Amino acid sequence: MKLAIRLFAAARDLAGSGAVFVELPSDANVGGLRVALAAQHPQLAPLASRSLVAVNAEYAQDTTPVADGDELALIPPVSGG
Amino acid sequence: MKLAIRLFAAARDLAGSGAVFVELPSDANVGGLRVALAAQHPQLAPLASRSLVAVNAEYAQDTTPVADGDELALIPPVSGG
Amino acid sequence: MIELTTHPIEAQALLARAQQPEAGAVVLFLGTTRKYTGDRETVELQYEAYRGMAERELKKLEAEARRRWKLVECAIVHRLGIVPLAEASVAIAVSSAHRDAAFEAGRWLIDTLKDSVPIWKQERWADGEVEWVHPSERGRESFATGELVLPAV
Amino acid sequence: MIELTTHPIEAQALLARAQQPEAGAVVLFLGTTRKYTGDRETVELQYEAYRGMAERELKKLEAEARRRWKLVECAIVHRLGIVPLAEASVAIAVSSAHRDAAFEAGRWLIDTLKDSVPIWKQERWADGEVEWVHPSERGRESFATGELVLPAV
Repeated sequence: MKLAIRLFAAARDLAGSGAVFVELPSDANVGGLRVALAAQHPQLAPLASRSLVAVNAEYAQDTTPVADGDELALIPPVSGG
Repeated sequence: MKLAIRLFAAARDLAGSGAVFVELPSDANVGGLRVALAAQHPQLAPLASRSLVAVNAEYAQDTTPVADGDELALIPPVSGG
Repeated sequence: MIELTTHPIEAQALLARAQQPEAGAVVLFLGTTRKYTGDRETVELQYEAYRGMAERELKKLEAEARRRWKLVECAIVHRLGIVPLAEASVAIAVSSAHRDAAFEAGRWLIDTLKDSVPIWKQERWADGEVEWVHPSERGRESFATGELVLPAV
Repeated sequence: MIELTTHPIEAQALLARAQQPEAGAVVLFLGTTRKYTGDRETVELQYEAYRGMAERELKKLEAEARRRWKLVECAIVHRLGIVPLAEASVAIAVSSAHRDAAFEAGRWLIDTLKDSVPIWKQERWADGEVEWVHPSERGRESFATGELVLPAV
């Protein structure tokens, strides 16, 4: 399956876009998503390794499954406040 | 010597006045002032025992001397804020 | 900046003073007239000060806070006279480069003000009673033992 | 109450919300754009959010603060877009019957917001550099170990 991942802040700047697509097997989880993202978009790899992933606007763990239709986002270390 | 002591809050209400006079020997200190105040104005005695004394707008100790012309005040436990 | 005033405290003006370009954090504390103390209802509060001494003590508080923390602004305003429900009797506005100093100084200032500044509160209860508040065994003993942070005599 | 806004934060309106008759203490925290970081000069900051998620996280913060402390009001507002020098990027207004809760909740809310809410700051330095701020080894390790107070996944 082909899933979009939303990007913010430095990740968006690195990709030149507010989202990128990744190809994933249908039984993927967040850990697999991280590997695929770094492989398919190597310019994001360094920041992605320091980032969290949100699935449907909730912080997810590497074991969290991802499915077609999920809203996915890469969350670099936050700096609000 | 005869000195005025300023009164505030419940002390003022108890005395019915913003100040009372006390007769003191000329070498008096704050401790002597407390004793004289309680003896000469017994309605103030209970609150005075819980109060501080200020000499010239500074908190004073019982050993602080008092002299004619000093600005004296009885400072009941404060409750600002 | 310190001030005693019989008018409503203008919090917005204190914030404007505190929001300087050198600051990154502002903490404003307001002590406000609370309606209920347990089941008992307050109609309003009245505050009285030994004004000249209270101003001196407030200036000492500002100076001591500025000595303990690096502050951009440190403003303490106490209202006197009647303070209606929900209005502020005291406002403390502090700003600093980082938030630790502003939070710590704000908390220290209100705690110390309540222990050392000659201002008194009168409760005006809904049941008609009028009562000067003269705390407390804790405060009393602290005065006696010198445990309180009182300005040096 | 939580809000994300691209307009200047109206602190006075937050204070009006917080000053309820049931409260005796109000703490307002403002995080403001600071001009100097060491010797380096900031022209302005820009903030970006993952808006839908940031709103959810802010609501969780309010709910958790209200669970931990008895609060009368708990308002969190974060500004997005450009925030000029001395203006507030974030405002937290909490009120409670007594001041302990307001101070503790205010401090906890800003600390936790900075760790958990998906909002990012871009420094716009006077030397022309533009830089997203993505802290930090501390924050990073906290995420990894779960030491941070993150909402349960």
